[in-house]
Amino acid sequence: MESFQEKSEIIKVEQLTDDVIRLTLHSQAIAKATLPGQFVMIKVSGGHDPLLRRPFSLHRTDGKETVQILYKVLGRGTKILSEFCAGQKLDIVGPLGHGFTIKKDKPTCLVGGGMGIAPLLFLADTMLNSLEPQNIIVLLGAQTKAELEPLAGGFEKLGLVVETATDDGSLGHHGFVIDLMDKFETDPSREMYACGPYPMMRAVARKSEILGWNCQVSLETMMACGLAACLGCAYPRKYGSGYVHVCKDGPVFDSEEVLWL
Amino acid sequence: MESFQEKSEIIKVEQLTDDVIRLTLHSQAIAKATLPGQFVMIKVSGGHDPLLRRPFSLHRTDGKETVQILYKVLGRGTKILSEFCAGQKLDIVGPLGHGFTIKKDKPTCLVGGGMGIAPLLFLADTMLNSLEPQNIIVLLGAQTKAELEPLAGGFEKLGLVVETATDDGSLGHHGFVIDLMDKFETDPSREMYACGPYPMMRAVARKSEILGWNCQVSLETMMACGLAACLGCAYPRKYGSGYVHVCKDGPVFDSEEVLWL
Amino acid sequence: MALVKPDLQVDIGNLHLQNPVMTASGTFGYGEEFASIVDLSRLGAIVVKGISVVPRVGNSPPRVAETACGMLNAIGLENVGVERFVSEKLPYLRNVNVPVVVNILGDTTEEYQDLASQLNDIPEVAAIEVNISCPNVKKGGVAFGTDPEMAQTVTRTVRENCSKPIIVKLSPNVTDITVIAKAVEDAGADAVSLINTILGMAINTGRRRPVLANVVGGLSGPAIKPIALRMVWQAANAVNIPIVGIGGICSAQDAVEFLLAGASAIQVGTANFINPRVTEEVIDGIREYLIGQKMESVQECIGALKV
Amino acid sequence: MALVKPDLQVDIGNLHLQNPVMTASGTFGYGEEFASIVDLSRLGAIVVKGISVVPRVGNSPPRVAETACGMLNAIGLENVGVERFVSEKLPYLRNVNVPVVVNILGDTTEEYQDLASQLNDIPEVAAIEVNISCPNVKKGGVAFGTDPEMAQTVTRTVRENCSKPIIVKLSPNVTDITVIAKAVEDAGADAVSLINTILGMAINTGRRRPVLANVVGGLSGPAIKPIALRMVWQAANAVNIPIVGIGGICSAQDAVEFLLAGASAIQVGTANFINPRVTEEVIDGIREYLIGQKMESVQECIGALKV
Ligand SMILES: Cc1cc2nc3c(=O)[nH]c(=O)nc-3n(C[C@H](O)[C@H](O)[C@H](O)COP(=O)(O)OP(=O)(O)OC[C@H]3O[C@@H](n4cnc5c(N)ncnc54)[C@H](O)[C@@H]3O)c2cc1C
Ligand SMILES: Cc1cc2nc3c(=O)[nH]c(=O)nc-3n(C[C@H](O)[C@H](O)[C@H](O)COP(=O)(O)OP(=O)(O)OC[C@H]3O[C@@H](n4cnc5c(N)ncnc54)[C@H](O)[C@@H]3O)c2cc1C
Ligand SMILES: Cc1cc2nc3c(=O)[nH]c(=O)nc-3n(C[C@H](O)[C@H](O)[C@H](O)COP(=O)(O)O)c2cc1C
Ligand SMILES: Cc1cc2nc3c(=O)[nH]c(=O)nc-3n(C[C@H](O)[C@H](O)[C@H](O)COP(=O)(O)O)c2cc1C
Ligand code: FES
Ligand code: FES
Repeated sequence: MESFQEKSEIIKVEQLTDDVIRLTLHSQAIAKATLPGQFVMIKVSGGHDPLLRRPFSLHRTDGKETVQILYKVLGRGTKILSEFCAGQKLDIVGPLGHGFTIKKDKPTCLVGGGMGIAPLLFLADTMLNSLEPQNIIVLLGAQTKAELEPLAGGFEKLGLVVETATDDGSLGHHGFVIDLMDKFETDPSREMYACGPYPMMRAVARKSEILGWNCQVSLETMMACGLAACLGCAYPRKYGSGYVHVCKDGPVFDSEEVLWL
Repeated sequence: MESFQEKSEIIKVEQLTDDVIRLTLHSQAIAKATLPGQFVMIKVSGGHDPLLRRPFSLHRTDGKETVQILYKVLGRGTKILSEFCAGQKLDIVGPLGHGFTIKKDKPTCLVGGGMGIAPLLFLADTMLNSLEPQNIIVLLGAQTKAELEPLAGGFEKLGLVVETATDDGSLGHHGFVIDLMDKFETDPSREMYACGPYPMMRAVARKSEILGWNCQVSLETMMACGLAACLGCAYPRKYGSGYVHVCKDGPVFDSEEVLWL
Repeated sequence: MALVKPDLQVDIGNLHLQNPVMTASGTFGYGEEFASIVDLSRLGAIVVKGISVVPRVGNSPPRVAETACGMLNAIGLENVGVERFVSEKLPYLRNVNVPVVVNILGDTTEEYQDLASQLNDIPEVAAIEVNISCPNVKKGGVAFGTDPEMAQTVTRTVRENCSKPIIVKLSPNVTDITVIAKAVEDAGADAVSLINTILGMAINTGRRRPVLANVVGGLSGPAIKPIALRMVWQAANAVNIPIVGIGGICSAQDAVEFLLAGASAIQVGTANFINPRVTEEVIDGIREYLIGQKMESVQECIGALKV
Repeated sequence: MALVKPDLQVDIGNLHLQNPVMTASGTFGYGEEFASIVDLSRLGAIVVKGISVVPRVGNSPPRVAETACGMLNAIGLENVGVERFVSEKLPYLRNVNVPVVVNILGDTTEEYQDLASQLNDIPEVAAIEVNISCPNVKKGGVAFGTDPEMAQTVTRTVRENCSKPIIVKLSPNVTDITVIAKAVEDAGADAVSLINTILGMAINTGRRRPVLANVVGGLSGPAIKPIALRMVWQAANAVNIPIVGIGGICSAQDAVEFLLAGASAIQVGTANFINPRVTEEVIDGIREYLIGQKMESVQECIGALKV
């Protein structure tokens, strides 16, 4: 797989909520090469503090010139990132990792929570090349309506039906996004795609296992390089001893491959 | 002497040349307390890299609300500083150090080179409280007209006569600012005030010594604290062993006090 | 006085502190330098710049250099000497209601002895911190602090000449910090403080010369925090006397890491240069941390790391 | 081939390099990982991830933590083992026209011996770098590299079983690096490389647990550069064999500092994670520096520090 290191110009900065930002970057090489579920590593500081790049999933791409990432301001690195303006350049490395495997003609369910929704839009968009919209179910959860609404909009624009859940009940189901899966229990087998907080993905993985459905999950770990060089991003395998490496073997894994802690 | 640590809002950023910037900061405590020749220490990075504050002389103050610094973008710290915009805040400590001693009623000559001109405007302004304009000679040097002109303007506005020298001859005398001192050799004793590159100050100090004039110079050293705590800013004394400390005993010294290397 | 919750008081041997935040020697002058910015009376203790028997002028400049998240210094132990310290610097501190810890240094055991006995008679001195990172001139310039026997000899000498609490400040430039910590514990130290600076170097490539006139200098600041924290944790597991954690502390969070690792108190050094107000912020932040963790006293936090 | 000026070639014992820039073990995978970003054939040499006799799965996560201008790692020497390394990883490197240095590690002297003799027969292996920072399981887990005698024994063992150039990679966690450097020189090392990571620690205050599952880890990155540079300078003044400088190198300027201090070559480690292109930038920058300083060859720069 080919990766690139580019100085990408920031085309657009969209502040979706107080702490959620969508960045559009000019990056031909990455736009052309990337697949859904892959990620980029971004250098946020000009100096050496913070030292490490920060990983972000690709949220969308036009396949030609631009890529988008969608992120939440959490700590020091994302805070610095949030201070960049359109016109400035970011040092980015990507596309990295092993993304989602699209199962042609198979009914599908996308489950996203919070910023885990980011890569699912790219996935849904790509899926529509080989799947009918009615075969794609999208279940999205977040803390509040303010956070969820702008994210859900992208899927609706693709002509997909979106079901939502919020922690505070301000949009859709009041509770966990996983609850929305209940009504599909009698459905024929679906391919599940989950990205979100760890407990959510574990719940989706368990439910899929019970139903006998296949489930792909996108994991996060601390990453130093993103290039399969440092071996820092280890996550325990389900079978045998040893670890998978999230930046290379993942971030997307078959939920059966990994140990749920 | 009282010093303060403040989060000062940037009121104005003026780009005087490609790499010379004048910053106006809101800083009541420092504006009220400062004397000509004193300096501030500014934290340029939000993180720990670069780690140390950077020292800058006070260029002007309204004595009530605002202070100005005038600086040149040299290395990493000043580069970061140059990216701040009006409205943002800077963590600044000051006023620091021992400034110029104004000798009432004594004919005076100010000699400034490059960014060394910065503190001389504040000095000239203050001097005018106790000295007639015709008793103040201002000699300024810089590399080019582009750099020197905006700096000289401030003195002219105070009603002072300014003589200039540039390295490339684009303004005033083609050569060193020290050459402008030649014609005063037959004058009665003047109090000299010099701030600029080390070789310039050494030349002014030597000439003053020959003429038997008193000379005050503003020295620069690497500074870690600016607070007389680290003892890093040592500079050799002329008499006896040991060192002066530029941040506390200076930055302004009697040229007879220190050893010229 | 009603007990304020959470309770921040700690004891370092017989040295009682209202809170665990001290200033590190050489980074806070003699206290007065920070008086207009910091409320000195809020500090746990002030550790003053290292004092020798006779005044020292220090090294030639340049004495400091900036490094990635750190700085090098080769001040060369410039100080006013014990006599002038007592006559010129202590009187100011007497009026600030805060314990004064005097950092001492010497080139020979005799110098440490001299300092210890002189300071033992001064009531304003709350405790002595023995800097053993200095070169032993009689042993060819090897630092006292890198040899367990020499460290022990210095400690014993100070102990025999001084009844005040003695904190021995350890050098990190050793293979095994626990060996030195145990050696000075056995020799009668009431506490150990660590770490002093780590030997480092920087080069000006254009001039092809060392940046520091002294060629090498001591590295301090946030860069060294992970090393300092590891050594504090190792020392805490090796000795029974209290530990004072030092090295790169810039925030309450940093300070709490040291407390959790087993330090009973901490010292803030280089951070005073970057954020003169830092010590007060650390005190406030430790209190907030304890409240957040529902701890009634800082004692609950000391050594509370779960491994 | 016409000699390109300035000449960047250096020799590390019998290991000839087109330029002094190598990648540090464990930070560049097995080379292939960087092939789409770096022109591998431009490198002085590639040092691969440390290899053991049998594969190792490594430590539990979290394995890495960010620190001020540095990072901690406790990968736990995860690697595919020497057999799979030779069958799966070397073939790719054979096609890249660049010397491959194999970093080896073991828990016993026998393991080092086994690795040395196995690799001695592999023509694609240009040199061996012996990582002696590993714990000696027979001596209670004390690192080989912190004891001069153990370091010597390992070096001698490798020397006796291998006719390729041997670079012994030193641990910085020692009181006096020159003692270890001399010990391995005496035992037949062709060169020494230094430094490996410095033992450090980080704590998650909210969870009151170490950030790394392994509790402690190795500190690397720009934070440690001043320490590494000092040790390289000390070692260069103590031994006669070539020195490979490592530690926090992020730019050509950093690399030149090590060359001036006496290193004949350098390795770029953590910086590969931050700026994958860094090695090529360092090569270009060294050339520019030499031109700027009017030096015809990098040899003029090595050890040219004026003190
Ligand atoms: C493959 C992958 C894809 C991701 N995609 C997205 C995305 O599309 N949108 C989004 O908002 N976030 C995404 N994240 C999470 C994002 O990387 C972190 O939020 C970000 O690194 C936090 O940096 P910080 O400096 O602001 O926070 P810090 O203050 O450094 O830490 C805050 C939290 O982020 C974690 N973190 C910090 N650095 C890293 C790192 N290098 N790798 C992994 N975790 C880290 C810390 O462990 C901590 O829990 C992704 C993470 C991974 C591994
Ligand atoms: C008392 C005093 C007053 C000053 N007033 C002014 C002024 O009014 N206008 C102006 O443009 N400059 C002034 N300077 C110089 C200014 O401090 C440096 O230009 C600035 O610190 C460079 O920072 P940098 O990070 O951009 O450069 P760096 O890349 O860090 O270094 C560039 C050069 O600046 C020197 N330098 C870096 N840090 C310091 C420091 N903490 N103290 C002293 N020198 C340093 C370095 O030795 C080097 O030669 C003053 C310096 C002192 C000591
Ligand atoms: C400029 C400077 C001067 C110092 N002087 C002394 C000293 O006189 N005695 C001493 O024991 N330690 C001295 N130290 C070491 C500090 O007290 C402290 O141990 C070290 O800097 C590590 O802490 P820090 O990273 O918080 O600065 C000095 C440190 C610096 C930076
Ligand atoms: C993630 C990681 C893995 C490493 N693995 C090895 C290794 O297997 N063998 C070894 O000798 N050194 C290993 N090192 C040490 C580096 O090769 C190098 O000596 C050290 O990181 C200092 O250089 P730096 O600051 O440029 O990274 C590793 C370092 C890191 C950061
Ligand atoms: S992040 Fe470095 S190997 Fe995965
Ligand atoms: S800069 Fe610290 S004492 Fe002067």
